[in-house]
Amino acid sequence: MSFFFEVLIGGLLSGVMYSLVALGFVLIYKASGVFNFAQGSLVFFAALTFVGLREHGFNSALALLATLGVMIVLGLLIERIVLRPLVNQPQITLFMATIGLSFVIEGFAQLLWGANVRGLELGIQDEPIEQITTYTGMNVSKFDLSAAGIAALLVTGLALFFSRTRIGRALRAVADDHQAALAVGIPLQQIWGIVWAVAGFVALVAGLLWGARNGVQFALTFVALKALPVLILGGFESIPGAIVGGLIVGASEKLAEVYLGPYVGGGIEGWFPYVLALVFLLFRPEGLFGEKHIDRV
Amino acid sequence: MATAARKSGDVVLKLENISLAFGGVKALSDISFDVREYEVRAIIGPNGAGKSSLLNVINGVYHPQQGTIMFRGKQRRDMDTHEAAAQGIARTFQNIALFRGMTVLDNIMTGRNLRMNATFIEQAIWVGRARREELENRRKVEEVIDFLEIQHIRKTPVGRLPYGLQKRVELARALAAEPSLLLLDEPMAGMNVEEKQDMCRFVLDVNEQYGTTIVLIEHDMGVVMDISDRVVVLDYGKKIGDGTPDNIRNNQTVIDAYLGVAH
Amino acid sequence: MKSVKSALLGLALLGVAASAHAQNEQFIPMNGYWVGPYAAGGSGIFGGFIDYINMINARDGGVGGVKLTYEKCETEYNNARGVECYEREKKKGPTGATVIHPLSTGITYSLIDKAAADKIPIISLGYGRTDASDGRVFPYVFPLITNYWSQNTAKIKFIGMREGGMDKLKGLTIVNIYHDSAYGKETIPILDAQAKKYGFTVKHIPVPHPGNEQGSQWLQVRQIKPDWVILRGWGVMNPTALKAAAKIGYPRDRIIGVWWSGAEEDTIPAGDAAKGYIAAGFNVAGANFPVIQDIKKYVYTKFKGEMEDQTRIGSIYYNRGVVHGIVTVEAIRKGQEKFGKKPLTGEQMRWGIENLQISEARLKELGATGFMQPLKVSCMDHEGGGAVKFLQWDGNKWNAITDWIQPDRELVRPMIEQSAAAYAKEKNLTPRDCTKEAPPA
Amino acid sequence: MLYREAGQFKASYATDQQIFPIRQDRIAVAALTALAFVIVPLVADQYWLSAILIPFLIFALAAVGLNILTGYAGQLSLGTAAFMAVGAFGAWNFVLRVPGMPLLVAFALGGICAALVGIVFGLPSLRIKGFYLAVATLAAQFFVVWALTKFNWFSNYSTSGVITTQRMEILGFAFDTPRAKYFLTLTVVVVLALAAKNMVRSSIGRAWMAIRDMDVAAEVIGIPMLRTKLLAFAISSFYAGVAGALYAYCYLGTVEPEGFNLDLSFKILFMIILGGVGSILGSFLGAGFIVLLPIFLNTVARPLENLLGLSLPPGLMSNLELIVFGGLIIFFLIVEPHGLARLWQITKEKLRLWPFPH
Repeated sequence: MSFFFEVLIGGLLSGVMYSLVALGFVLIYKASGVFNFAQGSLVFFAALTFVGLREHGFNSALALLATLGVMIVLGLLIERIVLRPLVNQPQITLFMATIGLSFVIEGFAQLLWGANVRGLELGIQDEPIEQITTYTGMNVSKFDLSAAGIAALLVTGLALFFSRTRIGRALRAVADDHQAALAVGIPLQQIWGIVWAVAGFVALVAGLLWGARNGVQFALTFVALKALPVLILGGFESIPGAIVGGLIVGASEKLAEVYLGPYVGGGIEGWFPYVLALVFLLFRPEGLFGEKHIDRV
Repeated sequence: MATAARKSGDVVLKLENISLAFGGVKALSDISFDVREYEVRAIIGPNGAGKSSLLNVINGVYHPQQGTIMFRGKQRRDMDTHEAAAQGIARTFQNIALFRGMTVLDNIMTGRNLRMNATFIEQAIWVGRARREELENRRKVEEVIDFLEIQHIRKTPVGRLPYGLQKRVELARALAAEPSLLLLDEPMAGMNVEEKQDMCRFVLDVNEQYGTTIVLIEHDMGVVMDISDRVVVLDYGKKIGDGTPDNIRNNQTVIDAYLGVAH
Repeated sequence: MKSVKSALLGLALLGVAASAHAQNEQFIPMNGYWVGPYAAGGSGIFGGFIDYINMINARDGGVGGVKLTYEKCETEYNNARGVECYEREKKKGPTGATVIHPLSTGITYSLIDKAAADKIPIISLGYGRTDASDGRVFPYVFPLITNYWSQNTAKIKFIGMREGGMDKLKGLTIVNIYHDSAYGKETIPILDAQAKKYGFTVKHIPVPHPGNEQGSQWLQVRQIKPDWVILRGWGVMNPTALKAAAKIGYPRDRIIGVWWSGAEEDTIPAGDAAKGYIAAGFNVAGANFPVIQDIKKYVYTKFKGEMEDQTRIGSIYYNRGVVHGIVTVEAIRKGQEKFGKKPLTGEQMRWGIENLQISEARLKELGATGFMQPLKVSCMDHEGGGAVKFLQWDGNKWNAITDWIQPDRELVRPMIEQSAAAYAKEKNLTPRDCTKEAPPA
Repeated sequence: MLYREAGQFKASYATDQQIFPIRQDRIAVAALTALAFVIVPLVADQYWLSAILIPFLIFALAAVGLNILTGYAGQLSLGTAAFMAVGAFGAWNFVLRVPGMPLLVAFALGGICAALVGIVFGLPSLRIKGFYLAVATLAAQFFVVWALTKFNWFSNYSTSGVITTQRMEILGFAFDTPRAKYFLTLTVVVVLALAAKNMVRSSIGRAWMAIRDMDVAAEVIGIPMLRTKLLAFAISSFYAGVAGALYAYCYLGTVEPEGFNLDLSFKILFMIILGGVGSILGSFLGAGFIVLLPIFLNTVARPLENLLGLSLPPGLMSNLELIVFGGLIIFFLIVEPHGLARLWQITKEKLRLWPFPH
């Protein structure tokens, strides 16, 4: 039984890592209806820039600040150069544009920093916490717990940002109804720029944590694929959905792999979350926290 | 108009005690009314009275929680869109529901889809039945196009048409199905006087030439009183009046409701 | 007709036509990958390869007076693009492309038929089709030096050595953590055969691509408590595995990786978690070999090096690229012995590779003693070596901890021949009779 | 003045409903077909045939398939490569396991296997729309590749899971040269593309577009939602499946499940977005663009690199290629979101008037 809980807890903690990536998607989709496939590339770019700057003699704090600046500028640029000219185009066109964007970012990142694979030490060891192991026999990683803490901080921060700041409130208004927001004089493009910058920041946090976990390398872009089932489960527009969806995906895929996998030859983690999400959608097409849309005719 | 002189037949559609709610919001409560063959039946009422919902119940887009629908002798809990179409119910929508990516001709041709039985394989090879059906139905569609006088825009994508013409194309699509019961949801909304006159003429022509029963939602009282045989009045999802135009004109509840809403 | 065609081609090929080829050149396409998830491996290996070629040109004026030329083509590790690159490059140079290194198992598979038809030999160093080691069925494919099955038997030997004898393997449990793909699955049958032979238990645990999340797999390992773990990873899967092993407290010096799991790129991202980890290799790391020094001297001092980041010179991947260079150049030398000092054709090159012998003495001349193993290729045996060295990561670099360990040929060879025979039957090929092949000149 | 339909009066509905109603179009299509069947095989060398034209045709076919589903029926799918994989492995197994199986029948059966898988993964489309559906189709993408890798039966127990296609023979004629393979591919693609064109101008095509443009209205007209959507999934997957079989047999010769990855699905989606959503012609234009662009960039980049000397960092050109590729996609989307087919249509409309301004 303790093994079951170990798998469950490990899964939940992995799920937090998925949620971190999913958050970036949600922010942008909520504000501008763009399904931003380049989020994975942004994660990669952020982590690579951070370690690249450190290699060039920046200390961690400075590198963090500088990377944050770069991500914000990048976010603003994307909004200005790619998305603004495409405003009012069908969603699929915007989606395609973000795939094109991911190529540009990936090429640019490697052009700038080279194809080297790098390590990233955040000073938190990815090792079991001994006390927990001795008392319960379960392994819980310090790193995973810290990541969960950071995710919690981030979500709280975002919640405060949305509810307490003027920009945040404007943003919510935009998310609810573009036209109405425009009508009451909220500058849409400015808001979109801010959202992209915030998404850049979220990408940086995800990039640092994932980079510390797997190394800073091109494969960081693949974390986006882990975030997609989270999005279906949680709904594209819901921040709590991203968190809860992440937890569900993380826990269920681990449990499935450990308990179901052996019967079918294993390796089912790759598709299991998608099938789970699919089945879930059959019962609730708008996701966990998504809003139900009634077709009016 | 000599509506009284026109023959109105047996009851073809009968709604009894229909109630419909979305979540907690009641859209229709306990509505009963009937439609006779060959008549023009109008539904009126202020905005949000549940008129469109009623049409949606009739052709199966919405499924009422209570009540029964009798159509052509068959009683049922609710309608199914496909069945409704197969039974000869066609309709137009308040906010034009044309297929914007398609041409006028293709839009109207979809109205005849139920009458085309060739399998997709025959259609892919474009032989025999598929080809014959395309031609036969095209002929029918051209009749409708002639009837509604929209020959000149046949090959135009509907998205490029002005509002009035779009409404007409939507009517054409409904007519192409050769319906026995036609549901029109504000066919004249947003039109200028001239366009309205045209539309009135088309509706009456349909009714007279093809013997099509018509259920119509309209805001323009003049039009309603002019062309309909009987009128149902809804307010806040309830039926507050039912009768001939003259009856309705003198119905105090209706007058109150209208005046109350208007001001 | 001809002019229409050349006009069409000219339009696309732009400058290529303009650069006329001098006649005394031999062309080697460099179809690799410098972008994408595997760019670190691609850029390292082709970096070493190209540097070696340039060094030979600069130091010796080519091979036997024939200058070696090359052109890069980006395959993105993608089969379709790999085929396009091959088709594009195969006619270049006075004798066409003379040998091809696809550096991708998938692309290798896609090229086997085409290359045989075009008479261009394929060298797949440490990847590709294992059963192509049977040269009778695959005359144009050379999985030189070692293949996956050979290295796997060497790994079991190594475990036996560590346990104090092959008889001690009995009763052990070994977990095989593999990339869930064609590449990853390839060693399952040989491991099963060995488990039967030596009496150990083997459990196969797949990791779905890309492998950036392995919590559940390593929890399974924790539950199984194996004596050894064999890691058959690729790309990001490797550091993630090491991190996950650290997370469950599994000792890293009991994890043995394949050579695609044993480069700096696989350990550095894992940080401290990689310390003690062991991997098989067919070349070693280090820049102190004379051959590497020559590259620095003749190439880098003239600012012509391929590596932007010169610290990577002497890394596992870079040195593997140099091995690519050495076998290619030595095969050209061999071919020239028979066909004269002129640009070889693909067919002649094939003969050169098939009769390639690199002795210990020759390695010394090349400045590569201990850098790689001696090689003896033949019509029967397109592998030519088979041994691996085990390397251990000390937190900073890879150190060799064993000498060359030979594979279990009695086990591997019949499996190769069986698999090759099945392929020949499926494709309706008649295997060559090796006794009738021309002997080495 | 050259491209004019003035003076071409349609005396009957039959002539008006021809596949290409304008005479110049008919001539152009006939000329193009003749060019593809006669001139190209004479002129093109092996490189053009086997590295460009064959993959172009195969990808175009897959794009036509995806366009039926996404462009006409409006169901966004990110799993095209999976259906190609099913087609490739299906056809291979039919040839392997059924003695005397004719090649073309095997291709068709491979396509039908893909269609069946497509129906299964199309079922959720009844409840799920838009991006939710798109992400859901990823389930097909990952599941199919997993299943083909996992169950060795599909690759006849080859240790690596890679399959090598059998010798191709139709009625005793061996298709083993690039030219012969080109003919085979071209024939299959032309026939299926014409069939697709016929379908989209028939009632089934109108039903698809109706569902795409306004599903409620379509239902009210009596278009059966379930059948129409599933038929779109089935036919689309059939096309992808046949394309997959051709990809294995006529192009690569050897395939592995991982070759049919998400990247390939995206690539085909790119083709229809850039070529034109809801246009058969656009599928071909898009396929040509996506196949040729990287090759063009590469062929331009490499000599440039040699010209500039080796002082450039080695990855530079590869990375620049990637940036330019992505950049051009964004550029095209911004300039013409409706794709190359729309650009072509606009050109035609201009040509109709040319040389007069109005």
